[in-house]
Amino acid sequence: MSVEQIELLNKPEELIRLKEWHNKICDDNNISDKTRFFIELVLEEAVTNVFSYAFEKSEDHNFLVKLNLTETDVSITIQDDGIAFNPLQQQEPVQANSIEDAKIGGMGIHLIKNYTKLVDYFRKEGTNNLVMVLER
Amino acid sequence: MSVEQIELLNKPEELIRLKEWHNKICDDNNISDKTRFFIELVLEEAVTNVFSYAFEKSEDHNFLVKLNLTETDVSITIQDDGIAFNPLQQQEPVQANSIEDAKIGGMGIHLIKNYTKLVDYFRKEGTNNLVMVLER
Amino acid sequence: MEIASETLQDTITKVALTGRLDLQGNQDIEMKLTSLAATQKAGVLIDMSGVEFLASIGMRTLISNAKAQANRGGELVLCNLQPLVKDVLSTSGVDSIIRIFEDCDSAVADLKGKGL
Amino acid sequence: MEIASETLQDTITKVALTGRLDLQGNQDIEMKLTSLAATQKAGVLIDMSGVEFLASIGMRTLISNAKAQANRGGELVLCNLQPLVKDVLSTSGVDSIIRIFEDCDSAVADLKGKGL
Ligand SMILES: Nc1ncnc2c1ncn2[C@@H]1O[C@H](COP(=O)(O)OP(=O)(O)O)[C@@H](O)[C@H]1O
Ligand SMILES: Nc1ncnc2c1ncn2[C@@H]1O[C@H](COP(=O)(O)OP(=O)(O)O)[C@@H](O)[C@H]1O
Repeated sequence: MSVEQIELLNKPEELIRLKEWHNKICDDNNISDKTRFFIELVLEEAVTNVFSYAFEKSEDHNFLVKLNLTETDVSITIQDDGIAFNPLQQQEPVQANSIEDAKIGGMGIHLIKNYTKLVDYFRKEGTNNLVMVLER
Repeated sequence: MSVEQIELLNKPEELIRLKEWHNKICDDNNISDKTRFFIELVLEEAVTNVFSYAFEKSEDHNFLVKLNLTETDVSITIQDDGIAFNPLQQQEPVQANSIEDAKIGGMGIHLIKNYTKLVDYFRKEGTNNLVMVLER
Repeated sequence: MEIASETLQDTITKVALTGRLDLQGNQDIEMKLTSLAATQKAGVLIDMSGVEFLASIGMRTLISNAKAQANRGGELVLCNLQPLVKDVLSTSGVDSIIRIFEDCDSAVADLKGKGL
Repeated sequence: MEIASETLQDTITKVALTGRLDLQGNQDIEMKLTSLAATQKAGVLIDMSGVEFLASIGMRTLISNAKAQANRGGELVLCNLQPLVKDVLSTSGVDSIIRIFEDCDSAVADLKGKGL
């Protein structure tokens, strides 16, 4: 079992550092290409939401990403002190019938729910904690 | 008279350095807020086009921005070794009648033409040279 | 850039933008603005009083949100523009596809009058 | 990311994307893709064979260009998707609003058949 943690700043450039970090962990632990793809996907969706919605832009905030590997699972936790937001309470997007009706955006949380076997959210001591568990 | 020059890489992050550079020049030369606004506008439009269209993304390219202040004028030259492109030959955008018909984008060169008293373009030794002159 | 929102008279979404709407500023607010202004039918009022600079990338975002809102049967309008920002919008012809109000109160009244 | 374009059979714009269509990759190609794919009526074919990764930001760009092209009376379609990228698109329902072809030749034939 391996537990890793990285602290990021609420700036999109940090995604580069995040990517290097989880790529290295995946290398070290022989994670399959397919699992990597979905780790990167749910991480990018969740972290982009933290950048985009959680904070006032002029303020620097740190937030934490934890990655926990067991023999069967990959468990990711994102902890931020942004505004309280429970993605599990977000309505599912409505499927458009045509390109004219299609909405721009609104797919991130849907993707997270779809590519995880478990998503959990809790608020603790002024922080949002989003837990996403994927099949290893 | 003052002549300044900065070398940039074809990456959007470089706009931050560019901004610091021309702000300092404007400070040192008592440029009015209005002139600054339009210097920044035409620079951002032209340089964004270099990032977006001039190069293959995987290649690093340097390009030059020169700023030349006389008593009456601000003359800006952008020199890049990207694909040959003459903005003066670009068609003027068509005015849409409604938000439904409106096109996304296509305004940068129009703004450059509008807020300069002279725009010139020439190709020289494999480089694009865009000259934009504003009233000081 | 900063982006803040409030609901006026129960139905109008007012979004206040503050800062420089250049490439970087646009990246700061683009996702949140779309989320606030374009995901359901509404009268959307963008208070531009704090916007000191506007480049074409920012106009892209304003236009695409105004388009999305029009598609839903709502309307996105702007109010309270600084003079140079207003000049850039009219030079680009944006003022003939997105309505611009001098002050935000009259914009709210107008949107209300249209049943939004 | 890289973006390259060519004209097929005189009228179809084929755009090949290569790399990872994440936040950074999207920034690399967004403006150029819009310029190629959404500024005039056309059949637009996006060759996705080189796209190894796709996040929702990339879907935004594909959808907004497809929308803009549909508004002009043209159509934007995708071809040659890698399996996981295809999976993300169908999980998001994008495959029911943007047509996806197995191979690019049949996409060209189809667009031609529609008079594009
Ligand atoms: N961390 C967050 N804090 C506050 N609001 C959020 C957060 N994450 C998401 N949201 C809200 O949920 C909406 C849906 O998010 P998502 O499914 O990721 O799609 P998108 O970001 O493309 O809109 C967002 O538009 C935003 O309004
Ligand atoms: N440096 C360049 N190299 C190649 N093509 C360019 C360059 N600058 C602009 N273009 C082309 O000219 C078009 C119009 O540019 P512009 O008026 O700045 O609007 P936008 O970039 O929003 O499309 C672009 O869409 C692109 O096709």
